Amino acid sequence: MPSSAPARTADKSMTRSRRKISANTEPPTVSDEQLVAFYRQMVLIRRFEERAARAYTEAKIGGYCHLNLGEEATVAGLMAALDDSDYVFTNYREHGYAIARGIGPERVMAELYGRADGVSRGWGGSMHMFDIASRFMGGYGIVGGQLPLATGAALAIDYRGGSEAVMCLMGDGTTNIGAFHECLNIAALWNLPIVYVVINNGLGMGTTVEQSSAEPELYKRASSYRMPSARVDGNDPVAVHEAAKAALAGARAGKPYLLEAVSGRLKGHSVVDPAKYRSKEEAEALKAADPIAAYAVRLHEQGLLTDELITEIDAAAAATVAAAAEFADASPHPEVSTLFDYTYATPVPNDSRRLPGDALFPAAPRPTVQQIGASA
Amino acid sequence: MPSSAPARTADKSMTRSRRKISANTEPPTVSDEQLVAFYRQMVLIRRFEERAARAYTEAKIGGYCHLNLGEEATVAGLMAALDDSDYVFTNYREHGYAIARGIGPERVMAELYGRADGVSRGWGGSMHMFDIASRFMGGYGIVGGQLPLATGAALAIDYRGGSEAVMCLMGDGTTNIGAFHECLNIAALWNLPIVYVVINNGLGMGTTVEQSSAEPELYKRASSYRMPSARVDGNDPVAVHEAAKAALAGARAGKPYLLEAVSGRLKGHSVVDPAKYRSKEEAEALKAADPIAAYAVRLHEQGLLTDELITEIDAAAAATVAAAAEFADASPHPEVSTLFDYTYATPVPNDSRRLPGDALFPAAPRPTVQQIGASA
Amino acid sequence: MSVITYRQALHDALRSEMLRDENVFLIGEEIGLFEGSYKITAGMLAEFGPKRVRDTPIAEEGFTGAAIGAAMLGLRPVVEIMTINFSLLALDQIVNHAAKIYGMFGGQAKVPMVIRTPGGGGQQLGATHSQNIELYYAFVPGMKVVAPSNPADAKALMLAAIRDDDPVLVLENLALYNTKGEVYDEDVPAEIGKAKITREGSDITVVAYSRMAAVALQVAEQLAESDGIDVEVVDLRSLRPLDRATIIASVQKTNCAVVLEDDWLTYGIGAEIAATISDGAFDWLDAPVRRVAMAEVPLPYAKPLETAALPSADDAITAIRQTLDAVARRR
Amino acid sequence: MSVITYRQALHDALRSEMLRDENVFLIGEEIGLFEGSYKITAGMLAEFGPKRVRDTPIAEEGFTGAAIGAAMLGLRPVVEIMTINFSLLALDQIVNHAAKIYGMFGGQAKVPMVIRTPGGGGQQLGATHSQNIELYYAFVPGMKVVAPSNPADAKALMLAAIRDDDPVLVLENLALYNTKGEVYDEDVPAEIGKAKITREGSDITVVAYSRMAAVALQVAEQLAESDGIDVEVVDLRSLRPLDRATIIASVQKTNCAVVLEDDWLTYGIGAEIAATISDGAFDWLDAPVRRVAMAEVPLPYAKPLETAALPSADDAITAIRQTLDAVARRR
Ligand SMILES: Cc1ncc(C[n+]2csc(CCOP(=O)(O)OP(=O)(O)O)c2C)c(N)n1
Ligand SMILES: Cc1ncc(C[n+]2csc(CCOP(=O)(O)OP(=O)(O)O)c2C)c(N)n1
Ligand SMILES: [Mg+2]
Ligand SMILES: [Mg+2]
Repeated sequence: MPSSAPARTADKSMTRSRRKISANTEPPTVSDEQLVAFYRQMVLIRRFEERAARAYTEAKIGGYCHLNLGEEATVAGLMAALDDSDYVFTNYREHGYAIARGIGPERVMAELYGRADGVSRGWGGSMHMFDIASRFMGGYGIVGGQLPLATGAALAIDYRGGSEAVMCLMGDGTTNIGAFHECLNIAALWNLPIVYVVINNGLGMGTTVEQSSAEPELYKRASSYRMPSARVDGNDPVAVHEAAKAALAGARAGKPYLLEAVSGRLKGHSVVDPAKYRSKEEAEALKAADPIAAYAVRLHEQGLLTDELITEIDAAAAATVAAAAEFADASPHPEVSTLFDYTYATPVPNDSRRLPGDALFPAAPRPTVQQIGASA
Repeated sequence: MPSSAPARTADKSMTRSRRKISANTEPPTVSDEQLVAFYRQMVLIRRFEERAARAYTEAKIGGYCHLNLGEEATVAGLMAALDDSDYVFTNYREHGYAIARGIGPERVMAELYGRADGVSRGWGGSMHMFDIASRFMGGYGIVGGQLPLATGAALAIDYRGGSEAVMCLMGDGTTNIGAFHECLNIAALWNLPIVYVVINNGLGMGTTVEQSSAEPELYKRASSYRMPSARVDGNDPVAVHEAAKAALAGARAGKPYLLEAVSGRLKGHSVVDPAKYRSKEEAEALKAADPIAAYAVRLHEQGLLTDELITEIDAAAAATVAAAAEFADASPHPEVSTLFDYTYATPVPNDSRRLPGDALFPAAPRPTVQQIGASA
Repeated sequence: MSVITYRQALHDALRSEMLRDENVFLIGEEIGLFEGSYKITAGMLAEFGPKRVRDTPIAEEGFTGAAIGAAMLGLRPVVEIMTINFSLLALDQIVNHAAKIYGMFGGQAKVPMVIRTPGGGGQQLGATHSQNIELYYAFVPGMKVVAPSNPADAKALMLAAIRDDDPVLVLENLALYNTKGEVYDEDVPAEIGKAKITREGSDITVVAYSRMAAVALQVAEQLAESDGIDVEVVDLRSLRPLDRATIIASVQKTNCAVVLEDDWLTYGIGAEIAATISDGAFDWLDAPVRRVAMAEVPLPYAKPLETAALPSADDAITAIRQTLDAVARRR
Repeated sequence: MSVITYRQALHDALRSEMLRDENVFLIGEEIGLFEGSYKITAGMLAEFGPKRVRDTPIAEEGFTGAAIGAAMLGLRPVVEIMTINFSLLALDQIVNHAAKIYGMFGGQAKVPMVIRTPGGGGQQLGATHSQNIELYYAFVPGMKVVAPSNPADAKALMLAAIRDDDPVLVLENLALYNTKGEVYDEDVPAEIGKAKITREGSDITVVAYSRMAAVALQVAEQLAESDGIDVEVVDLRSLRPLDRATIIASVQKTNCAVVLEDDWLTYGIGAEIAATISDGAFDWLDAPVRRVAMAEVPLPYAKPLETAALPSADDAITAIRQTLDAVARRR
């Protein structure tokens, strides 16, 4: 778990930039509708991920499957802060982000099922959701792999003088890989419109932030690039949303930003990980700090959430997820005949379309005696 | 050129560690002999590099050849701060360090000439000096390549509970590559006995520090790892020596350190680079700030250097370098018969010893009619 | 002899080398507290402690390079790279440093280290997590690369790799971890650089390594029963150095060959095997050397597509039968 | 047609594509103010400005990956990696990202980018700066790899690479930059995936690419004069896709072949060429396919050792003569 208590204010050492971009000290700018919408979003993601876990045990889903359980408030707050024209790059733990970005849950579930109607046509699976329409530029399975790509997307926006921004998500453990350093330096050096968001869930697989990062207050690493940064409570969708809005505003003005959102990972690293390395107490503490329960209480106190509404929202989420699973189950498997359709975008001669059992030279002809005579 | 004036004091933000390791505020601990020895060292390196440049134009030396011209004070100060049992890793700009570490100039020159008596037997050349006896663990040509290796050497020392330390040199441009981040994090996390030294000569080939590093005060990047650090005037051998001593003391106590030494690169990136990208003014300014001239004046004022002594030291250096060149010229070329001697340390069957013109199956026998009959 | 899994055999080899030589230590991501992504190092942290079972940050280049540096000072690190796909991030350290240091400095510094890493597709892990890129290491002078196909070799080759003074990449395989076989209880290191005839036969030579060498044996038994075809299986075991003599001797006996590999066909490991046979056994060969390999695509996630793209036992059988037909046509 | 250097041809192709399409931009280390380590981009910064000629920090993984991301948004970056040796630091971005993105996401995003980088030894740059590792890219589905051997191809293939919607690696060569040849003044892109018969001959086929394809032509002329041997030269030009048909057609005519390559022999590019010929032209081949390649060592700095380790025209001549002798023995 992160070393210091999450704060809603930006890093003190960043005053110059704070004046410019921090909205965190102003009164909440979020409407009541949005506050309830966050809750709906969070519940939907929770139910979706629970359903995905079940489908995995039913062998409907294969490969690796990483869930956003515990991260729902961060997902809702971040995605709501984006404009439609902005771009999102994530790691492999991205189902919730894809849904919150507006991709139909049924297409996300179909991708998990590896079906033709999946958001990546069944070619990507859990780790590789992509949807050009919503500018959701992909989940990536190589730790840190999305950082250079996202940085390059920001470079392209800057090259064209566009007003869009890029949001690049990563986990806490990812801040220790070389690409993190190379990319933040490049983004700061070139004033690129990008917000890097560290989803600090306290763990990279079984390794804590303290075991992996010599500076465990991860947002402070932005100082190596004179980049503004802040840490925010990832269990509070409003705080996340405001911090992200401020960060994006700065990014659009050519000031890339590093935002750290602190939340907890409720289950194992992936569906198959029992997380034995975690003590009973830790697990308990996490359950106690469940962002959805806490947020429900808060909205309740604010009079925005009634028991009826809670039931309604739960039922709606359950229905959506059930429909998504049905849709996925009904969707066809990709045709084997399409196996060679996506190796190259520009067709070229001599591209290999050989199946494993095929001979390289199928009907390798044999020379006639004449031929041999002629050539010898 | 670096953005802020070099300072002899450690970074203010590092007080916790300063109290422990900074010797910089105490009166100079350097003896008069040492002060003069620095000068001797600096002059020898200057003459050696000038001779190497000449030998290159005479085609006695091939490949790339990077010189320490302008860096002599840093070389002298750093190497004098090491114990014999310490380990040194450098980049490809290492002739001076090899000599200052105690390797005979004739063996360094012979390596440049690619001869059998070269410090790396002629296999390495200018970029790859190595001498196990003096624990000079190699010059490396891949930018940043030496950082993981040096970090691992420190890990080995720690593993064995030894009291040695590792000094890992790199250029300013090298602080932007991923390995820098991964290694400093690992060293700080594991409390390894290592001092990383950034030789800030203001340029990486033709690129200035400001063009390549979003935080141009490079020593400050240590804060991403809660690592103590400081910037020192690389033109002052005494300042470099004291800062290095302090850093090494901390490293031995398990506190890795980042030291930045600021000096200038008097010539091009390598012998063949005319450095057209540098203005006349810059070039002039560098000449004016020549560390050797300045240090000579200083010792003169302190009464440690007389004109006679200066002449004597110059003559001695010239003689040593001339002898080194003669030795190198007289040394034999490596025997072609040794080509396959250093591919593997542990011999194994079927290791390839084929020369380019050799057939893979030299006398590929042909089956007798019987054989074919038998097997068919 | 005991019957144990490939996983257990690797574990046992690591453990007894740790007990034998205190310079041997393990380093990598999640090998300690998490007990390894594939549990090869289960129990090691508890037994040997954090100094000898070193969990690292996610920094393949950094920790692999650190292992190289530690080896230069005489330690014998065994690096786990979680899967071979991630090794690309450490490739500069391995190819430009581990494999070069002994030669580049004229033989002054040895790099006695092992890199353990599994390859293998078929787990629906998608395009970036299912690759077989051992070629990247087998191609490099200064490296040694072994690829055990069974528990006995897994133990024997791991022992040899750890005791070798050069950088050795031990290619493991996700699909083999749970396979079982007889293994010596004693520590008997294998000889790096030697292939093995794992089944004698007279009709055709099948050359393979790692998972496909196991498939080759299964296919051989099947064809003996179904078609009465007597297949000789050459298990390469060592990709670098490559034991050409054993391969050629077999083909000079059978006069034809099929190569099975899990990587892509064009420029894959099998290309060298086929080229070697076609050269060294030129006058003995009665049909072209057939290669069975992966379809040349980024491996899709969807099961039907993944299955179609990966080489199977049936593909091997087809290739063997068609090759023997080709031989018959020419005799 | 004008006679210009290989360097100039590359420069001209880059410049006219920059003029033709504003989505094309250059990115890499020292390409602007320094005008490129090998001066291919000389004058570009002055003409096009820092936005389109982007100098980067020393961060191969970062800036190569950034180019991939920019390409995903429709730009057409041309990345210079100073030498192919340094590309290992960017390999994960190239192999696991650039080459995978189109397929892994079901064809939703294209990566129209070019990576320009020179290979080549013989400059006494030592073990880490003299490698020929184009294999690492030619092996990967999703990548396209071209390797021009002369100024005309350098221009034509660079034009084609920039206009292609897939990641294309253009293999340049240090030893070829100053070589001269006739080049079209107009922009005539070549077809990626096609080899070329650069010299017709009837006695033997020599297959090569990049620098060795130039050596092949020189050797062919020499042998025509000295021995009256009529060599046919196949210049691969494209390593991926590989034009097998052209190679096989030539060998079916000459009945024997020699492969020339600058990389290491075992598992090198030539292994696939030899395997391809031995398979596709099995019944036409009158002698084993001979490969001329680098000695399998970390390349030493000392000139005599370096020279001994690298393939030369004389080695090619030896291989050709000995192959024709082997043919004669068998006829
Ligand atoms: C380069 C690389 N190394 C290792 C892995 C294996 N791996 C997958 S996820 C993961 C942990 C990442 O932790 P973090 O960045 O905190 O993200 P989280 O999973 O907690 O969301 C690791 C080590 C990988 N996919 N890529
Ligand atoms: C990975 C890698 N990228 C690029 C190069 C080419 N190169 C050699 S030296 C150099 C500049 C290094 O600058 P700096 O770190 O400041 O060291 P300096 O040469 O100034 O001593 C570059 C880009 C290389 N050798 N390795
Ligand atoms: Mg995490
Ligand atoms: Mg510099």
